[in-house]
Amino acid sequence: MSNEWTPRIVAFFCNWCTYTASDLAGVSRLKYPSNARIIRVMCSGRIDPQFILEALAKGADGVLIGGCHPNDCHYVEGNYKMLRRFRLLHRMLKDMGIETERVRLEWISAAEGEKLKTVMFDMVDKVRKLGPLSLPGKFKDWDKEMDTLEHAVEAQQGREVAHAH
Amino acid sequence: MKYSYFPGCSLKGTGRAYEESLLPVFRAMDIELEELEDWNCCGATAYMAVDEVKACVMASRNLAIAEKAGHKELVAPCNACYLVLNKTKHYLHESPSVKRVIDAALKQGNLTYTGNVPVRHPLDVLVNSVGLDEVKKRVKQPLKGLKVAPYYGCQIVRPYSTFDDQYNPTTMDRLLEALGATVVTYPLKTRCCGGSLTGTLPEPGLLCSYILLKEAIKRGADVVATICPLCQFNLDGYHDKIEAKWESVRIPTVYFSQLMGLAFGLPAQELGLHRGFVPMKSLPAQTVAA
Amino acid sequence: METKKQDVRIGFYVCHCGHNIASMVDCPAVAKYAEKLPGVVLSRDYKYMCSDPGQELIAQDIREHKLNRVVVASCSPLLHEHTFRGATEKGGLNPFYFHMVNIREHNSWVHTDREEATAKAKDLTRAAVERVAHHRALEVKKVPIHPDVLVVGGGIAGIHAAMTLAKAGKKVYLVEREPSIGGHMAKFDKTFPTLDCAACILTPKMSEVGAHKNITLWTYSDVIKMDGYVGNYTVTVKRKPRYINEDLCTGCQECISSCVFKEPKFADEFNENLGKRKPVYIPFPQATPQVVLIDPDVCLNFKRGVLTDKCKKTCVEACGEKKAIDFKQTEKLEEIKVGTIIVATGFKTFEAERIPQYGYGRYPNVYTALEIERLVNASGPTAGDVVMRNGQHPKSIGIIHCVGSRDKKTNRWCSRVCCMYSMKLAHLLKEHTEAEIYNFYIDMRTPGKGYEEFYDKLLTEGVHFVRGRVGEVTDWAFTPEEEGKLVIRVEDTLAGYVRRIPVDMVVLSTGLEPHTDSQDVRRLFNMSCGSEGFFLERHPKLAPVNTFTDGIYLAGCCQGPKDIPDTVAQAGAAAAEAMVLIDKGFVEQEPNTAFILETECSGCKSCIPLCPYSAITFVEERKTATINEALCKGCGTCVGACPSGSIVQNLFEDEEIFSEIEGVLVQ
Amino acid sequence: MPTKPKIGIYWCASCGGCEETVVDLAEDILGVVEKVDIVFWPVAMDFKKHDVEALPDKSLAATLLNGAIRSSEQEEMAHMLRRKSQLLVAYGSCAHTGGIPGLSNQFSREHMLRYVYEETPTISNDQKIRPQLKFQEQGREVCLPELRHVVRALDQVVEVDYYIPGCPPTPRITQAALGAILEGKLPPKGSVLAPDIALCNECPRKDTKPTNVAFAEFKRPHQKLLDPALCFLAQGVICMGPSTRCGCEAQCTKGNMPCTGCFGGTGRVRDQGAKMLSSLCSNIEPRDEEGIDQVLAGIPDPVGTFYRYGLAKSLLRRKVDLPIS
Repeated sequence: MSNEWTPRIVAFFCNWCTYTASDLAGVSRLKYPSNARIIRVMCSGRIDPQFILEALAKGADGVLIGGCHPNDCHYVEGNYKMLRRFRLLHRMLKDMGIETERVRLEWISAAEGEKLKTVMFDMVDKVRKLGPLSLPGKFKDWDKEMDTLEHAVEAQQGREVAHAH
Repeated sequence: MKYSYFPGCSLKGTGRAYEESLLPVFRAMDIELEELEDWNCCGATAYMAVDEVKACVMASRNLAIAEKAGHKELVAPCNACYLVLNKTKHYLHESPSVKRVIDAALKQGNLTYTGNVPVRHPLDVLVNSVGLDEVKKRVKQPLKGLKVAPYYGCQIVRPYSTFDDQYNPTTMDRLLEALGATVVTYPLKTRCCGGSLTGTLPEPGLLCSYILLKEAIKRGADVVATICPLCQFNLDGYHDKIEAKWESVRIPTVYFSQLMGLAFGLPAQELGLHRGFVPMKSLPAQTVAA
Repeated sequence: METKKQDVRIGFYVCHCGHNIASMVDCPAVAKYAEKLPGVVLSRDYKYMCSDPGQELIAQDIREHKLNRVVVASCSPLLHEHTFRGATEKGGLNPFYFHMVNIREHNSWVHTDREEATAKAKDLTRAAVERVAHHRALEVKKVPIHPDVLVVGGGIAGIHAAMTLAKAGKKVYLVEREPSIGGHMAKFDKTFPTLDCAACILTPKMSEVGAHKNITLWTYSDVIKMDGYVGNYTVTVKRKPRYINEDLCTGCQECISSCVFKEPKFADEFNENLGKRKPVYIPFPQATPQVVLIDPDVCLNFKRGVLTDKCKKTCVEACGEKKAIDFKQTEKLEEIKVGTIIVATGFKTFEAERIPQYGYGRYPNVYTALEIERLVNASGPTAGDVVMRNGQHPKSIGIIHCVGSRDKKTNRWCSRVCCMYSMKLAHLLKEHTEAEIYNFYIDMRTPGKGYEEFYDKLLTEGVHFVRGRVGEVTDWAFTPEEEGKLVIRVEDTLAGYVRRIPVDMVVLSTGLEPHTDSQDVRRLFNMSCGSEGFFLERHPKLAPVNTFTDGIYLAGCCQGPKDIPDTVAQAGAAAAEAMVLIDKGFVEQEPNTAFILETECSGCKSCIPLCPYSAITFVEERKTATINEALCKGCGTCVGACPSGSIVQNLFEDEEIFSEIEGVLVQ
Repeated sequence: MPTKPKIGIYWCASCGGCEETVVDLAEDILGVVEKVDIVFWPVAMDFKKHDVEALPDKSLAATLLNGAIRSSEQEEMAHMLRRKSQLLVAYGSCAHTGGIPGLSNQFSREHMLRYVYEETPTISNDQKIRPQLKFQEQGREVCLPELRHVVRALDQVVEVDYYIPGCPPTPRITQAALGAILEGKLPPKGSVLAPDIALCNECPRKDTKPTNVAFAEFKRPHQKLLDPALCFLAQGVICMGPSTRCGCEAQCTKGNMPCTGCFGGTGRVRDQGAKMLSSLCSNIEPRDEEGIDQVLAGIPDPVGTFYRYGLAKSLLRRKVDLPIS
């Protein structure tokens, strides 16, 4: 493992299709990059946009959401609900300066181990090209502007005191 | 409708009759064929056998000038040209290493190719883009009673089958039926005509032609219809040799465009029909009557 | 009992799975890493966690080290979550204080860099440790199992499954799309390798099904809807009108002989359209039920399927007092309640026309194997006389294997039965015709009891075997011997040259495919399909008849091509799986249901339309929403959408998932 | 005579509405004044910063600080008041979650300054003069506070004990909060002093919301004649009520305007906007991307819609690609 930066991806996979597809990829010994950390939910409909934002805020460079194909949801239509949220979230993320390629929704059925592999490669590739998102680092950088205050307060207090006399 | 037209060497030489019939037929169909300016050899046969990449370079120049001239689609009537041009497109798309060589070569001539010009066979254009209804509208002398063996040759379906079934193409069958002809069952429709072997290794080469002709006759065909100048040349040009070796299988082999011309009522002389070694006997009575 | 976070005592175990995990993940390093994570009081790596000693280790540690949380990093939870929950429970803890980390399927098996894989295992471990601290004790809900079973498909698989269940005293609904049960097997003449007559072994089973008091047999019927969940499915079955009252018909077939059509005139589907039938017919002599049906598309009393009542109705006359014929019959919907379902919908054979170079449909004497089954059958359209469409008897026959199998252009899979049935047909054709018989094969595949011996036997019977993929079947002759014959062109890969073999008759050994409507059936029963379209079993080895939906099982070729012995074995297995549930009486449901925090719910009703199971309702008295736990299936969609965070999903609580997110990211 | 507890009231980046609320206590303010000494309230009383600085640390029983933290001066005052107060209360949306000023976290500081001092249509500033941090005149140096790049809620700068939400908070919750402070009957530290239930709970339109809402289009309030009694969501108008804490007595919806979310999310959510987005989108009618996008086109500014008061405290805080120098 080199010290070179490599994207960190959080993946939310539905239990019935995409999580199972990842199991299938494993059983089939397909090889794909190790960047994604998979979190299992029962249905893509469970995926709260808060989870996606939280993942980004906590340091993910990309978020991959996997659900059943349209019409194939184990729970009838949870995937449609995710799709609807995703469409607006995507737009909102763009407004917030986050490249849309970082957050991706894919329909991967339980039989599509190969597709999972392809998506993993592609996602890692695309996010790698975008570079780190690194929000925790950004938050830290933003807050650096507050570090100077103490110094400034002291200096100003000195002046005020002098002025008062 | 307007297409760019890549005749290739055969249509200016041994396959003149193909061009002589194709152009008036397209005119009759109200489709303009504009000959590609400054076209060069497509890269087929000898080139392809010696150096495939260089052959592709030659083909790509034609594609590039077609693109530069702003043409939307390129019509290549010769099966060999059709295949080489399509194969080159395929390589440009699939093989980065071939693409690099081609790009470098095109650059020498201030040309580029982006892959935007589809290469079409006139048969495909007539049946799939123009449509058989349009063809039928122009039939003045239906080829009633004429029994035709539809022969497609190999290059139109192998290795790529772009617009028809690889093993049992039917586009020409449907076209001929639209002209009023009777299409005989001819399962040899994509079998080898002998290709260049007729010139280099005549024994197996001529055998191929002989089988095709013999079967056409056996199946009651009056004429073999072809879409490729080399096929036409092989099937029409070696009757003496075939007869010496096996038996006489003198049956005319004509281009599908010539049959179209006849059905459209165009004069036989203007369709290059006089050029065949085995002349096409007059059409069945009711057709000729006109 | 809630555990305060500071009181959390986690036991962590990382499994080597022999070399499966250990070869790519440094398990001791992961265990060492976990030791330092908050709340972890014990961390071990072990060769096989799922083994008995592995499980015992967990139980013992819980007792000795007062653990109150357990995390195991091993394979997929879909495989062993249940096992480790059991071990956790055995140690005296609530099983839901367990969480599992998938470092095999999602890690060691799919990655190639040991360092990266180990780092990933550590991240996932950290997440699980953080998550498990939030876990709560949950109670498994026991849902009673309705004891009745639905079997869909009346081929040999469905028949065997239904009979097994019925004999065990279970009530079974057997639904078949065609007018009779029997499926493909009923069309076969003999079965390989024993060559016993298919009808002789199948038809007694069919009549047993028809007569069994525990089996409700609905033929000519389709399942059109399924609702509910394991143990409690509500199924709607559409019974198509056969214009015969099944209860009144005695199967005397007087109506058939007295039909205004004196001679059979219409293509007979059962005989692969090689024979003819009348508008009123019984599919085949041993059909079960022994009830005729009327084809409204050709019956004179209908016009294009619509009743005109213009026929003389000699059939009604013949039926007489029985009054079994009812031209006004309409389709009927039946709603049934069952606890478990066995899907045995079978296969369809590959359409030979899709390979035009073999000439099926162009050359009359090219046949499919199934047509030959009917031709050699004594009760077939020619009474077993192998006479070709040109009226002649074949003197030479070519059998082409792998038609629509093992072919990138059509289907890539091996259909498993074609080698054997091709040889069976070779034998039967030889027996019936004395013709020269050629088999054209890619490889001979004869793995099965007595199968290789059957091949050996065929080799001694003078049947020719040519190894090579046939290029073309054509009718053009090159030599006088070929005149008037079908010529098979093939590269004989053993002899090393291209051969032309003239024959009178060609048999195409077509492969097995999923039904054209398998996608609809899949959706109907909430199953998955593999990429080739056959229904997907839950695990290829360990759960071969289970699906991803509890209480729904697979049997026969709908799961993949297989021969009759395998089909029957699988049907028995599916019946046994269903009986496990029925005899247990209840099913333990994963307690991942959602519930509303009713004092926090504002009653905004946003969640109500989201539930596909109508589990959420609005309580007027309280003005809040409520979730009916029995109806909730645990998808969590309402939880993800609750605008005020007032719905909680057990096992997938917001805090659990947030801690998992933080866990995988924050080192 | 026992001394009355000392109270401070201060404003940072705010509009002044919160101060108004204190005044809106009307006669009740006398009751407050009876029980406390207001020792610092720049808007109403003439105490200076150094008066407070002169007091010992923790000598104020409580300070109600309203407004977001946008400048070095506000930051400094927040620190000072934190030091001097036993309880620091974030008062109003801006101090609580960043409020309307927080929306400027979508733009860079340079962008803001350029817009305000150069590009605003009503401004005339040909020399493009901008305020200077330091200015020398007659030998004296005048300093201006520095504008920060990032707008912050109070608790992103100093520790906060309690939050009183609202833009502005209502007199009633203000009074209740003051009462609780004075009586020492306070919930756990960090609590928001308003009920932890969403607004629908107290909205008079609650009963008119159907249980089968499916959005086929979204309309903004000015695009529609609003029904005075029907649930806004049932009218296809976005109302943040379902994701917004109640306690405001539903003043907006009673005034025929939908809730815009000023009380912030409930205690159970981390990101009010994301939650509202999730709820609304889940209930959109179409299933295909094109149809979905068509409906969502009715929400032209999702950030402004879902994070009108809460951007600074949202999970992303700020448009992530903005510079900080």
